[in-house]
Amino acid sequence: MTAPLLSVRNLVVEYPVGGKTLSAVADVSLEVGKGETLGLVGESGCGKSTLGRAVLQLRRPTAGKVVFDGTELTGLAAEKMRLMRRRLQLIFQDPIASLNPRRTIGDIVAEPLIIGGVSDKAERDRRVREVLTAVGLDADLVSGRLPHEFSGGQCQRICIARALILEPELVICDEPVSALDVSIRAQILNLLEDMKRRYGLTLLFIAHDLAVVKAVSDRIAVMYLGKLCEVGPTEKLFAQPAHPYTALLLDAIPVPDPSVKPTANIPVGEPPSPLAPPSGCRFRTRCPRADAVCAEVVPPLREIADGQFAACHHPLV
Amino acid sequence: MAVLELERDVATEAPVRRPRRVGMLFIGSVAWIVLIGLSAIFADWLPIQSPTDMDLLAKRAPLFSPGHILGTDHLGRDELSRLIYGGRVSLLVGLLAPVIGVIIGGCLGMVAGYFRGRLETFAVGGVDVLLAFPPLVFVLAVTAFMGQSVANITIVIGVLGIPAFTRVARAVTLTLSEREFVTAARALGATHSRILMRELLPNVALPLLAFFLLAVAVTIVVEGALSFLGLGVPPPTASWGSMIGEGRENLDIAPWLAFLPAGFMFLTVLAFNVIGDTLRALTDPRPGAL
Amino acid sequence: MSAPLLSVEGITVDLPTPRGPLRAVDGVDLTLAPGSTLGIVGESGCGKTMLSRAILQLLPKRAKLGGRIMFAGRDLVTLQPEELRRLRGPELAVVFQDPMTSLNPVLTIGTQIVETLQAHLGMDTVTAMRRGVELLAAVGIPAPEQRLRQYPHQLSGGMRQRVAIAIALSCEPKLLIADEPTTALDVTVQAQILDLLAREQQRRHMAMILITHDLGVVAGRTDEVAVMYAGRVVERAPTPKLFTRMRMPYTEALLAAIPKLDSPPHTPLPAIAGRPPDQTRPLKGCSFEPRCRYADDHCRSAKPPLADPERAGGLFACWHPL
Amino acid sequence: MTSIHSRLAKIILPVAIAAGLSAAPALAQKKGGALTVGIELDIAGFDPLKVGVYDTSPNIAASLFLEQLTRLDENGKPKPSLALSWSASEDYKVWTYKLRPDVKFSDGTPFNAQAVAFNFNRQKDPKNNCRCAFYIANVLSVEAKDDLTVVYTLKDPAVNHPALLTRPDQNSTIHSPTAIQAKGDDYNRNPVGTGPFVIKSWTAGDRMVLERNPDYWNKGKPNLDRVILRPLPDAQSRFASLVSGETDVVWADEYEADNITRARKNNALQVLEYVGSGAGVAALNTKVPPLDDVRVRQALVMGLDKKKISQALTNGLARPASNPYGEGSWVKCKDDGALPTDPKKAAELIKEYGKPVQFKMLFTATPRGRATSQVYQQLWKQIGVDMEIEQVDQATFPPRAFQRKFDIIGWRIVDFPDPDVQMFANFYSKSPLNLANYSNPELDKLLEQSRVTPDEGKRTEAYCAISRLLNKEATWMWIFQNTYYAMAKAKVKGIPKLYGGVIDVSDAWVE
Amino acid sequence: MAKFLGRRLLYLLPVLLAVTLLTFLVASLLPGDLATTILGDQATPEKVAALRAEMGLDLPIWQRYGIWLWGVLHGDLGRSFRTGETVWAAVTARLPVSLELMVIGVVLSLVIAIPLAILCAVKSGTALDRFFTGLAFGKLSLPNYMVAILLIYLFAVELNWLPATGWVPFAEDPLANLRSFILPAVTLAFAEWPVLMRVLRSDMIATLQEDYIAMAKAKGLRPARILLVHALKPSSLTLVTVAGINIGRLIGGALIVETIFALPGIGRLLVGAIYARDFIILQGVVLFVAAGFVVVNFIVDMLYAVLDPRIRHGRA
Repeated sequence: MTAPLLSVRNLVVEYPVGGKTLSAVADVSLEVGKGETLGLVGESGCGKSTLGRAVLQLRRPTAGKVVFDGTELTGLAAEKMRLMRRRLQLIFQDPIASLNPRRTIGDIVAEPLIIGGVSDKAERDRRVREVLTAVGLDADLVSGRLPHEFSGGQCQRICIARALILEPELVICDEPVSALDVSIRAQILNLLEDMKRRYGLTLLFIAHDLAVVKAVSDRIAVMYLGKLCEVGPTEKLFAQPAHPYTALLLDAIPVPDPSVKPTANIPVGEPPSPLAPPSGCRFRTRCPRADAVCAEVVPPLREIADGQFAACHHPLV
Repeated sequence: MAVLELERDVATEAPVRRPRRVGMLFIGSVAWIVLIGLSAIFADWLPIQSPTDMDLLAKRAPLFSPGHILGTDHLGRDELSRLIYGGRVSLLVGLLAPVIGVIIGGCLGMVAGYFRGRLETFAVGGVDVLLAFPPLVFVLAVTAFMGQSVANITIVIGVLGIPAFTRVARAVTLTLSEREFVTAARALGATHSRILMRELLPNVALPLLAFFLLAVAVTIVVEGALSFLGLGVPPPTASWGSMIGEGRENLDIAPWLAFLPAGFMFLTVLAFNVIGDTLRALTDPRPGAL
Repeated sequence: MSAPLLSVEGITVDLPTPRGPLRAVDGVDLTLAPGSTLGIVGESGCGKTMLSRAILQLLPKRAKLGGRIMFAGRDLVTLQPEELRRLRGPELAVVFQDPMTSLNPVLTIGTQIVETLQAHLGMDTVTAMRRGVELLAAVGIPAPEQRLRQYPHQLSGGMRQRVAIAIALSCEPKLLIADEPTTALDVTVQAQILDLLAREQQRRHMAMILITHDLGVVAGRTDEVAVMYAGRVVERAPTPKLFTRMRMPYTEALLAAIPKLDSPPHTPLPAIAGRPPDQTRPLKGCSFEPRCRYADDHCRSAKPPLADPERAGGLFACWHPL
Repeated sequence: MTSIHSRLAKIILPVAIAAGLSAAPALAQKKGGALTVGIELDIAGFDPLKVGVYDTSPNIAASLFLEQLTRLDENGKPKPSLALSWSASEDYKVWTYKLRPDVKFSDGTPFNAQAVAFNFNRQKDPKNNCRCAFYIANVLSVEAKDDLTVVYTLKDPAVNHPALLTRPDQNSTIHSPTAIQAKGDDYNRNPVGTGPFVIKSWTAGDRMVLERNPDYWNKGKPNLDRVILRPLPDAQSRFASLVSGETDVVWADEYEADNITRARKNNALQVLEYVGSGAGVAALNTKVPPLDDVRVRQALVMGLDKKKISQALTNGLARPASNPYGEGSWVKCKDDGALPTDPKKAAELIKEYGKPVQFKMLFTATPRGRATSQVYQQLWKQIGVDMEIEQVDQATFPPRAFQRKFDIIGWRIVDFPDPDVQMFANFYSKSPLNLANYSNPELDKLLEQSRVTPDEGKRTEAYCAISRLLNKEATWMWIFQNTYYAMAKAKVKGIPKLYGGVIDVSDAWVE
Repeated sequence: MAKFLGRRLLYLLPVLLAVTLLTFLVASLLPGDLATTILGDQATPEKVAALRAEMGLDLPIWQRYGIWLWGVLHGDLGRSFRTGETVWAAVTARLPVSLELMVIGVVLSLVIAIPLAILCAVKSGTALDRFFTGLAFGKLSLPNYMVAILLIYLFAVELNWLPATGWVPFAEDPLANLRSFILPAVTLAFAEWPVLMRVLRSDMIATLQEDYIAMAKAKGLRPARILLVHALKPSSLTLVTVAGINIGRLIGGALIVETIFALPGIGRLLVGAIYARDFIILQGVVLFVAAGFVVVNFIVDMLYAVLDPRIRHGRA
């Protein structure tokens, strides 16, 4: 494997909530290779979005390192970080909320260029047109309008255009399709794949839907309550999940086939509050295989099979 | 593949902008404001009597008196003329004083709501101090120290309005700052000032404007209340507020002296708010507004 | 077949918008037998929620409703407010999409359960409290006595939805409308809630309408499925039948657009091009026509009726069924 | 609302008043009952060291529970009160008063000559820095000859000294020495006197309740059991309170012309009116241009049509003044030298002056000041004079006057039993109150002469000469004569003349 | 809770310090001072200087503030040089009047505003709604002093139902006391209700669109319960804020109402102190008023917690 474009080491992100400290990301290490798509999966509140934002230094990590293309982003001076941002981009879950309702699409998409110091108006217009066309929008029809005149899918295209106009290297997609309808979702996923090829992007793809993640990712990392459970190549992880949580996630997906009766193997209970995570293995409260060890020892992430890592005392393989 | 299909999608189904209907109320309001505004601006050229010339023997002439269509006030001055000239002052104070509040309070509130932390504590504390400070002491001190003039009164009322504007701006900014488009701008590497000016300001502006229109009404009335305490616009300048104040003493003999300016004020304030509401609805990005 | 519990006849819902009236529901007919389950599937804006609100008589104030909704022999559309109020709860109940917003944030769980029991069953507070504890326990909430004193925000999303279900079930309704009951929940919790609903439905012999955008949700848990598109029901069939033999191109495309777990990564998804039509400007022909790969001139000029030309027990609205 | 004028009354020597004990006709005076009086302002207190001077509101209160050595009778002449008799030395510089025996303050302290001397010395003591001392500057000492004899020694002669002691003001009212010493700072709001009433309770800003003094020396008096004084600052609600029956008597002035007219028409109400001496005036600062030119000053006087002003501001109720004495004064001049009202002539004078005439006139920031100022401005505008209105708050007004920081300022010559004090204070060149900044040896000589002459005829001549001189030089403008009003229910009887605007209800009764 | 109280207290002190210091600074801008006012026409420069020295007015402003603060910290608010009254006595005599006026006025305005707001919210967009919102506007252009005079003419002079000015101490006659507060309180309520109604109406309209209201309807609850229990409570946060600010403002006295109705309240004391340049009283009143304001703010915060359990549980 080539040197990773992004490497996250022992990242910890904490913030105060009502006098207590919530550790949203608790000691997570990850690597994303150049040109790779890493899928990051987990239920709401597992810290996956926080992780994405911490990588971009939108939320300063409490501890740990984020190294992007050899530069350590944590602790980078604000001005330097600002310049670095054109190489890192972010796409949000709610496309409508991530567009300023009072600015025109042309304005919004050109914004990164203005911030990036492209002062030539004609040049900006040209690039806006180019990128809008690339995401499947007609620049002439779109530029002068306000976001509310567009549907969610179209807004997400605009967001993608905005993220891509500076031709970044790494794009963090934070649940980019979970707010979209099924028919639109497929369009956007296809578009992302398309764009990835066209612009040679590296993606960190964050989602809660395993099926969606599977469709686009080379490797997948599963998070639970701020910790990584399992990391591995997509096919391998799906074929043979090592962590019981991964297995439960797979089982829980409703299958559009009436002949497949909903499994009896439904995970018990709900994720505990991240404010008071269980001791030892954080998943143990819902794990069918949990025993005394799990309550005491935090399982380290270890290689189960080639390229497949799991943090479990009793892995399934 | 997907690209081609989408071009067709947008081309055929591009949203259509339709002019939204505006009611008679709106048209009437615009007409009233234009009328009042123009007559205030061109008062000097209008064929009306001087607002200060007194007919001391014909004071409190009733409505439709010969030569005084709206009668005369308690010193025999032409009421119509005073209403027009008074409108000039009232509109001037009523519009300019909230401008001070909007600018200072708006900036303070936005900065506080966006940066949070100690800055916010400071701004909120400052606002509380200003709110807890008896306004009358301030008004008296300023007018006694700097003299009583339309400009000073505008400044005083304006400064007293800062806390309210700060609160509104801060509250709106607080919720907006959590929105993803602000995070998006940060992720793009936009500077704080750029985020404040380009992302937040356009969105804070409308709620502030709505509040501004309310403040116009309040200001016109407050100026009148200051006249009650002898701290309003200096004589012989007329303002609607001071006219109501002067009319108050004649309420049982010549009630129209108080009710005419009050009526003018009411219509103006109402018109401003109708216009404000309509404009807000027309420019609201949410579909289904109005 | 026994007399239907609910029969919806030619329902239309028009919403006023600045762009003109929007026909959210366009001539929908449905019937539902006591104890059976109907799944309504569709994407956002297809009118499924408006349809459910129409049945519940909870439409926005300015919405215009047409048609008849016969429920247990009464027309809900013409019912007096007080009669309707008595009906809601003991006969007709609902579970909304987001339990965070459908539970009142400033009232305790206990208040919200007890008030329903008191309003309809005339229980005194003590009895109602006891019944509340039973209900909470029945929907799988641990330590129900304590929960009664808690506020919605103190519970997790799944627990909140369980509370909402407990409230809906409290007066033993004949019909439960579950409007996207799991959309706001995590996958692992979603399965639990769906199972809970299915279990309670069977145990109480209650009819249920399960509204969702996810074909996977209705697949194993409904007797019949209606697929909606642009305000109309475009296909309706018994569940097994629908999944084995889809006739409407939209249904098929919808199913195909879902990423499959068994296909390898980076497989391009068969997406449905375009987006749903603007319902303020009704199309003359089939509303799926602009996005349909089988469409021809006939589809553009004539609206296909929802019918069962093959007499095979499945209704669909298409000129060119698969 | 406070007017310039009523405010000024507080600053300048307060107006004299006396209760007409014998004024009441021998008719049956009904005993008992209560009376509520609506006064204009809240009362700060009664300790001269604290409040400096009393204005009309404390004067009204003081007339109920404090007494002076003398008081005024029906004809405006001094008559005995705490003093029984008096005599003067030949040069009118030493006055000896014999006091009434067996009088006690309401705290039990005996009233005697020592008490009078104590009150005086306390005010006179330079260490006390009392503003009240100004008004007794002419008195060198007050000595107790024996228990019931006090001797006043004066710097300059005063032919009418007993009249100067008639007012229920800060200088002439006699307070209980023991109470003053015992209460210290608290005395101001817990005063003790010898009067017919005693203070029962006093809520600042709301009401002062006085009840009859059971040990009052004048047995059988007072008629009323109880008097309640209520400060009602708003003129409209003050009148409303009278109409609706919450008050029985209210203070008023000519600016309430509408209300006075209405009260006159109302059979259930009566209007008490008293035309006193003195006048509402304005001082022209003769040291600043353009007012240093006599033509300009004359023009200003002639341009001001007082009848019109009276019509505009008071429905014609206010009486134009042409000299500082007024109808209520014993000074009556055949020729006071008044300049005619002649706007045409005035305009010519202004033209003659050549330069533009611009100046500021100082008014208080009150609705009344507002109305008045605009009328002056308008009238002067018609003769080509540009007067700018400057409104200042009531606390800024007097310092501006005393520091001579004004061009023209509104003022008042207060109603006083003898003109001397006011005349000397306002017009004598070395007086600190010479607001016009005008000095003329001839005027000074006339003033000095008038104060040492016992003969009233001769004094009248001197005063009329003064009036002619002042009118010719136009250093002051006389606007309206002092006229005082009170409105009361018709059944309230026994209120004497409103000397100095003081409503004295100490001997009143309700039919 | 104790921590919350402590934090609030820590916030209170700087605000009070700032307000009182500001008063010192602003008051020092006023032309004229107590010395010239007391000395009046004999205010020669020497005498003024002597009196100023005696009263400590010649010290630099910081020092004066320090002395005042030191006194306050030792429980000594000072004594008016003019009337000899202690600040404590002066303020405590007036405060109950202002407070009673404020409480009755605010309660009355809420009594008017809340039902109207609910009515307008339920009927939003209808003629009824427009009528009352228009009425609220109309009130905005009718100043307090006019309302007061009109009320007096109508109820005191014409109908003679209520006293125009006859304030009676509560201890003396509670019923008469209440009667004397009716007109002033109505005047105040008249000024306050439009604002309160507007605020509650718009919040209520938003709340009525919430899912939990639909849920409450779907549960078959009675409309009254839905409006009063389910909708009113969560809609009242802004109302509480605005009412709080208004109350805070009114602690400083409703000067115009107090003047017209001759109520011996804080507002008149304050103005009297300013006009007389009686800064010791002024400082004392400002201290009380500011403290009152902060306390009201504090109560508003507590009310938030009562109204919204999410705030109570620290997850705002």
